[in-house]
Amino acid sequence: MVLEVEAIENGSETEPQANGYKVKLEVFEGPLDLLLYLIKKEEIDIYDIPIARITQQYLDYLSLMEQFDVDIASDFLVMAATLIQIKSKMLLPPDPTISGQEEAVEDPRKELVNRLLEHKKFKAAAEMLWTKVQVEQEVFTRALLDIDKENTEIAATVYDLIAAFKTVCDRQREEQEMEIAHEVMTMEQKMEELKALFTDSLEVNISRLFALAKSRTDLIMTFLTILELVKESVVRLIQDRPFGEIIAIKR
Amino acid sequence: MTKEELKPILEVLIFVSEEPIKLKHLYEILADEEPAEINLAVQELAQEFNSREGGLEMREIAGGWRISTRPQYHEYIRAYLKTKPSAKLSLASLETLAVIAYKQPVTIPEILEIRGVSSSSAIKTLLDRRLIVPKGRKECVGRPVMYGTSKEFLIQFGLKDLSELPSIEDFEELATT
Amino acid sequence: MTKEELKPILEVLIFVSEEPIKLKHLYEILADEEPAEINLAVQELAQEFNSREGGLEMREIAGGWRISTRPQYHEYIRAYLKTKPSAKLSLASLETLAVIAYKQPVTIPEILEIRGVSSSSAIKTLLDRRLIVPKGRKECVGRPVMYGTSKEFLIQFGLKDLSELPSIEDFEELATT
Repeated sequence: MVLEVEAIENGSETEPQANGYKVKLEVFEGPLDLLLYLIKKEEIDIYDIPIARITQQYLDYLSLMEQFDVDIASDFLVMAATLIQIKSKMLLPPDPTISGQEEAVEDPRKELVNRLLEHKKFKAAAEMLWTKVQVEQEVFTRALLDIDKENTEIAATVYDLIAAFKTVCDRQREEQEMEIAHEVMTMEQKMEELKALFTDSLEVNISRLFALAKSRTDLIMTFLTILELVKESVVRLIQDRPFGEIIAIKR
Repeated sequence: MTKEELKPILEVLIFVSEEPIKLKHLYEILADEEPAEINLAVQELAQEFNSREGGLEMREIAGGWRISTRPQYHEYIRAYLKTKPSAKLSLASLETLAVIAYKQPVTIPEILEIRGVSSSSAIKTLLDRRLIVPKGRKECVGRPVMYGTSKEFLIQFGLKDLSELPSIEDFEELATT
Repeated sequence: MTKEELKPILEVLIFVSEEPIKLKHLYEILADEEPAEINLAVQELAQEFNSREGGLEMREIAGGWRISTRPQYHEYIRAYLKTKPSAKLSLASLETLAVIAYKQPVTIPEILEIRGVSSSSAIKTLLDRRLIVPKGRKECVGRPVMYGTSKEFLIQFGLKDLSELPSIEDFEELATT
C-alpha cells in the first residue's frame, strides 16, 4: 500500500516510549481509517468484529492522541459514541417478545461493517487513480504552435465564475476599508506623519508627498498640513525657478 | 475522398488541435465525408501510427483523439524541458476524488458520510486543479452544491470517458481481503 | 544505447520542443552517446518518419529539427481554426460576467463601481457571445441600460437556472477549513 506509507510519512509521526513499549502514533485521515487499521493489525474478520475489544483499542488510541496533544477531530468522537452504542446494544439480552425462530434482530454491527467495506472500496479506487495519474504525468503533448496563440485565454467553469466574483468583492472591500482608514486620519496625525519624514531627510520634494496620498481626502489633508507646517515655521518651501519643483526644507 | 486520402488529413487535424479532438468536430470540418467513413479511417490511422513503435502514440482520451509521447521516455523530456512533475495529490484528495468520480453528482455531506471525515480542503484542492466542477444543486434541504468530475480529470487520468473507470464493485474483493 | 533505442527518444524530443531542436541540444541531453551516432539516428529517423507519407513530416529547419504538418493540408487547418471552440473568456470578461451574473440586473456604471475599472470592451465581448442581454433601463438619471445573463449563459455553464449558481458562502467554508 504505497499510499498508506506515503500518508504516514507526510503525517506527524512520533515514536514515544510509553510504559516501556514502543508506541507508534500514526495520524489517520479519519475514524474509519483508524478502525480499518485496528482491524488489520489485530487480524480480525471484518464481518465479525469483537466490538468490545475494538472499542477499547479505539478509545485507548484517542487518549494516546490526547496525551501527545494531537487535536482530535470531532469525527473521531462521533465514531467513539457509535462504537459504545453498538457495544451496549450487543450486551442487551434478546427481546423475549420476538420469537427465536424469526431471527428478526439485526446485528447492531451491520451498518458499521457496511460503512467500513464501502470506505475500503474507495480507498482501493483511490489507489487505482494514483497509479493512473502516475503514468499520465509521464506523458507529454506537443509544444505550443503559433495557431494556439490566437486563443490564449482561459476556459471557464462555474467555479471560475464564483472565484472571479469573489476576487472582485474582496478587491472592492479592501478599497473601501482603505478609504475609511484614511478618512479618520486627523490633521494632528498627518502632522506627525510628515514631521517623521523630515527627521530622515532635511528636504523633501512636495510632489512626492502628494504622490503618497491614498485618497482625495488624504491629498487635501496633506496639502493643508504642509501649509500648517510652513505657518508653524517647521519647514520652508522653495522653488528654484518658475513652475519648477517645490522643495520643502526643514528649518 | 478515399480512406487513404482521409488519413493524413485526420492526422494533421489531430496534431494541430490543442485539446483531444472529438469525432463530432472532425465530422464538422470534413462535412462532405460520411461519419462512418471518418470513424473507420481514424481507427485505421491510429493502428498504423502506433504500429511504428516510435516515441509517439495516437490515443483516444477524454472523448477525443490526440498524439502524445509514450510514458517511458519522460525522463529525457523532463531533462530537456527542465520541468518537474506537478505536485502529487494527497491521499485525502485522491479518496475524495474517487468518491466524486464514482458517486457523481455528489454533495459534500454525502462525501462526508462515505469518508467519515470532512473533505472541504480536499474539495478546494480538486476545484483549484480543475479536476472537479460544481454540477448544480441537490433538491433537498439546504440545496447543497453537487460535484462531478471534469474533462480535465479524464485527461489527467488518461481516461477515454467515465465508463472506462473500473466498476466500483471490482474493488469489493480487495476490500474484503 | 543502440541506434534503434535512440530513435524514439529523439522523436519525442523533437515533438515536445517549442523551437526546432538543434543537434547541439540533443548531444547535451544524450551526453553518454556519440554525437556521430546521434546524427546518424536523426537522419534515419526522419527518413523513416517521412516514408509513412502521413500528414506530418520531420524536417530540418533553421538549424534544428521539428515535426510539422505537410503544406498541402493547410486548408484543413484553416477549416479547423474556423470551427475551433471559442467558449473561452479573458479574465476581464470573466470578472465582468461574474458581476453581471451575481448582481443582475446591473448597469455599466454599477459594474464600474464594483470592479473599479471600465468594463466596456468586456461587455461588448459578452454581448457578442450572447452570454448577456440588455434587460430594460434603470429608472434613474440618464436611464442607463441594465444587463443580465442569457439563456446561452445557462447552457454554456451547465446550469438549469440561476438558482443553481453556487453562492460565495458555498466556497467560503472550503477556503477556511
